[in-house]
Amino acid sequence: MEITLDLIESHGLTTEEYEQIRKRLGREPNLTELGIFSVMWSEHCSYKSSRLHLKRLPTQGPQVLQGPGENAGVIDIGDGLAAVFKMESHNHPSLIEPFEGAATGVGGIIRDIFTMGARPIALLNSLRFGPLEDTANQLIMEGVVAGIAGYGNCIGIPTVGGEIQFQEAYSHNPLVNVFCLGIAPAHEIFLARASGVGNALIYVGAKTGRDGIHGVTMASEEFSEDSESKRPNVQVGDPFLEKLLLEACLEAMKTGAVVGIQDMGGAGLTCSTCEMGSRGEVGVEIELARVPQREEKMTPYEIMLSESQERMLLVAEKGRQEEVLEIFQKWDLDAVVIGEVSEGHDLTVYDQGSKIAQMPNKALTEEAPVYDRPAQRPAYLDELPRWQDLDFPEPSDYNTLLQEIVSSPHLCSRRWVFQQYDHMVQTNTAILPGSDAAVLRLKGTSSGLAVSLDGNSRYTYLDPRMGAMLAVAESCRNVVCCGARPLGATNCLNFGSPENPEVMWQFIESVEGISQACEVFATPITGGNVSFYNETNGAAILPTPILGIVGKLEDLKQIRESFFQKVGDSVYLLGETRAELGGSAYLEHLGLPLSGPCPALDLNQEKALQDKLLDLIALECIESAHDVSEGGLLLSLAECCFPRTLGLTMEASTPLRPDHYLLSESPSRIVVSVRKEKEEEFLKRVSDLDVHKLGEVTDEIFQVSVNEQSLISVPITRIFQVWNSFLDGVFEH
Amino acid sequence: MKFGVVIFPGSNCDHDTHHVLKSVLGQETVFLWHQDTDLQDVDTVILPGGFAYGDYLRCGAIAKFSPILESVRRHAQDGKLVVGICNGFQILQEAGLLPGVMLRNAGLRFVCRHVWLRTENNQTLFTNACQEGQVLKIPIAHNEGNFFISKQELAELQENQQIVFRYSDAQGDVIPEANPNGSIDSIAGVMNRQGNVMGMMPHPERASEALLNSEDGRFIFKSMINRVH
Amino acid sequence: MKAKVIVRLKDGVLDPQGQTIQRSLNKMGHEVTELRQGKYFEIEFNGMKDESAVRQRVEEIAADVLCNPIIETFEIEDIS
Amino acid sequence: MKAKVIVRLKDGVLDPQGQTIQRSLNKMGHEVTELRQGKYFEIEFNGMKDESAVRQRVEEIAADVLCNPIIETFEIEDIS
Ligand SMILES: Nc1ncnc2c1ncn2[C@@H]1O[C@H](COP(=O)(O)OP(=O)(O)O)[C@@H](O)[C@H]1O
Ligand SMILES: [Mg+2]
Repeated sequence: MEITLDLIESHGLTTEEYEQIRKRLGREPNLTELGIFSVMWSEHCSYKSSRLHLKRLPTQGPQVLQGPGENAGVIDIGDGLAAVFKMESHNHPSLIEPFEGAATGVGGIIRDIFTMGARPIALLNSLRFGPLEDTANQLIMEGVVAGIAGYGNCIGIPTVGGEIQFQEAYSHNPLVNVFCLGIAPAHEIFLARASGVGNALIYVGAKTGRDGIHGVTMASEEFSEDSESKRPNVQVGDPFLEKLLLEACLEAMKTGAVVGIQDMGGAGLTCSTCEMGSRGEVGVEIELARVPQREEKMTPYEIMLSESQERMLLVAEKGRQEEVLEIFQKWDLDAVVIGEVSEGHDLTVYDQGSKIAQMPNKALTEEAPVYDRPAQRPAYLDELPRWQDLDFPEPSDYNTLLQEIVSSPHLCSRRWVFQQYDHMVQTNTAILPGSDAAVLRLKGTSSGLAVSLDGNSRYTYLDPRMGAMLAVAESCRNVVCCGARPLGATNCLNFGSPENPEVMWQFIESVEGISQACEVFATPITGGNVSFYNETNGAAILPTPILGIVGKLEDLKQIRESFFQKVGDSVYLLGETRAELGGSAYLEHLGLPLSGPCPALDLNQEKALQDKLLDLIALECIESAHDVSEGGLLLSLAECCFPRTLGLTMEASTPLRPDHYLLSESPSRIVVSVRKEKEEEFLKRVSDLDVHKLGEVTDEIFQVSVNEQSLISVPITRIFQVWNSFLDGVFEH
Repeated sequence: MKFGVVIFPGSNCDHDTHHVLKSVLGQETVFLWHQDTDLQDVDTVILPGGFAYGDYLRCGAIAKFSPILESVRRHAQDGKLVVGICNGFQILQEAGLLPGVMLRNAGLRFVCRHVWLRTENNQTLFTNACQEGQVLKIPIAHNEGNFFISKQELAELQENQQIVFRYSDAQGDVIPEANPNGSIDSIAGVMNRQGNVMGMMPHPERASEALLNSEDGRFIFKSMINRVH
Repeated sequence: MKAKVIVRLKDGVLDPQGQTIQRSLNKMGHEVTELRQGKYFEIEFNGMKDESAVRQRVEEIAADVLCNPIIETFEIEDIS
Repeated sequence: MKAKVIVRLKDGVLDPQGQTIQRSLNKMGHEVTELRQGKYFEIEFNGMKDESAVRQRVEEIAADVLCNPIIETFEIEDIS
């Protein structure tokens, strides 16, 4: 088949890129080779627009066992154990088919974790949808949540946390970012590299179908014999099969016969073969006729590009493949030797014995194009309204205000969501969803891990660099509030088109913000994912970098819940409240335009606060700690009261207008509760901080006075009720 | 007492259950593989939660054909203890060892949360460590836990005191609002006529350590351990 | 040969799924008086050529596996 | 009047449900070469008497509500 300009374009390659391919091969590629190059050189696989900038991220640290470049990052957590984690996006598939898109996203990130030899112990997710007033957005959210639940619940990995925001910009482009954490013996990490000429390449798991051969379907149509007019390219997940795959792979790894292993995710067989070859500096040969196929008459092109889920590729030691195959048999899985590690550095593909493609692994991977795309500060930033210029009156009734903000989609309880997730399976979830971070105990030790995902798209829109720093800070703060010390980070960067210089600027700024913050918090980035082209009809999403922080809780006895524990405890606020309402949930709630500036963060001050909090927890000076973020001090205090339906009597004084004070989103603030007996010691220890006594935990009334004026007095159960059931009202009518 | 925890390929509470029995309660505990028929001389067989065979058709529909189930049936016929938790309960129903079937939850969604259970019968091999009417805090996590049975069979269950647990509020009142899945008569756990096979939808293994918010599940395991020998 | 099997809930067994769909249809203005949801299976037997043998086999499969006789009944729609 | 509708996955769309059931049947010794699972609906309209009106209505309901057009197709089996 002749390679025409049309064909090149329909593969998403530029003519310059095609020239490079030709030069690299020293000849014209054939169609299968073109297809292989096109997926490997796609933004998704090659990171061609982001690679240059991702280098800026700090990735080093004594705790880092594996940084970016493998399927997941690995950090040392002591006790001979390693934490293996990563975050990934599945945005586009979730728009096309919310349930299956989200489900297969979960399936993919789980494979990235157990590929490394780790047993997955927790899932989290970060979601963005359009406003819930629109039924179309409700349906997307319903489908996404059910899809995440359907997969995680079945496979038996608890979904323990996450975060959700609603914004018009996501109406036609929801975001589904999924995170998985696993545990492995620190010295038994498996890597995705092939080695040892003659070693067997084993294909395991689901049969290959024509799933997800997208973008290129059109081209493939032209030559497939009985081309169906509209072939669905939606991938459907099979969590049961993945459960078998998970157990079988972990068992196979114990034999010692597995040399390398890689999941087949995006770009399936293509990606797993050439990447393993490239990392291992060896050649790889495969015979497509041996690949288990679900559909008839699949062409080599289709087999190489299929994105069928629940498949893995293993390299097994020569002569020991039987041991490995037996284990897969025990778990009722298709496992076939489809090729071997070879001399040289090429990926060579045979079909029925005849060679149909041969390309250097490196040309497909490391030597893929890298672009330094033009970047330009977006014009909108100069036209942003300032919140100070907005004319919104002080509310006349704060009781009503409180009722309203706790029952807004932005600030209401996420119970409706997390109750659909099995968040307790594996019996490690020591802090359940709804707190600051999730805490998982590590069986067999006295320690645990805390995890939090954070990102505030409104802030990153207003100021991508500051917004990204705030995301890191908040994520670390959440982890610290549970009593854990942040150890490592992962990230998922969701943006519009990198070919738009303004989007590129947002991206570069965000990376800079993450880098600066991660350096200060000593949380190296161990991996992540970039999702570009999140736009529909030319309208991009808000720049959305999401941070995931993993921290270690040395002693589970020191675990801290975010909410008040006991009547009579004193309540303090650590940190300063400034009039910072730019990008706040309060303005959003009032229906005002997104206005700047976003809250300002002093990284060193934040770090000092977090370190201090950990000291206070270690000294058992505080009973609970909850960070102040979206919804400000008011929401934070209400959330402290909810779980045990305790009340609060608060008296504060401030030069700010009371609603500004209560709903400001100044960072670096934490609400703590302190037992009376510990109060003196507590005060001594925090003398170098900005500390404000707010009041006392009471029985049932939530009472707030500011500057000696009583603003709120309402039974906590009433507020709790509206906060707790808002999403039920949206979805269960 | 020696416990055996069955592993089906899609079981996912097998290790949780094993952990509680062995590491928390110090009981001799072994795993039993679904393809095997040897029960390794265990006193009590536990069918744990999960999705035995993916359960895409009906929960437990395929599991009832696995080789181990024949041995479990004999074990039950010999009067020895068999307990099904969540998916295990569904399997025992499909296998005809326990009455009723599970329909989709009335709310049509998976529900994971702590619920309250009132002990309806504390004179059983599974509840003798509980007080009469004791209210236990134990989590559920299921999509199909809506217990259904014909009126006549329900009357028999009631008459024979086969209903072991009902969903209640924290005070022990069995009210509709406390029923998380629409189960008929708020049934959360039942046993067979002979009283040696019990199934419950809530997960006692998830409520057996202080760190995990409740230790009430221990009453159930302790009851079984109590009667041994 | 290929068999088509329908599994439906027995009368009197609550069908929360069907009810929910019905309610939302009613809300959308469709005057549906009842809606019940069941399952549908297509089963292929390459080796078998005899209709009555296939029917017997399908009955066995449906009764043992596809349907739970306590709440469901099945019907073989078609064998061809 | 009563309509019967079958919703099935499009060809080429993975049917993990069907495959898993098929694998188990194979293990039990049934030589099933393919099994695909779909949904079945019975919809009753008390008020309507005209077949073609019902058909039109059912098509609308099936396309909008019962079936996910991205991965499924539907078929009206019978109206009576
Ligand atoms: N934003 C990012 N920050 C750090 N590392 C990243 C980021 N995006 C991608 N990476 C790293 O690049 C590598 C390739 O990512 P990806 O193609 O998503 O992996 P996979 O195919 O396993 O899902 C991974 O090691 C990943 O961790
Ligand atoms: Mg991977």
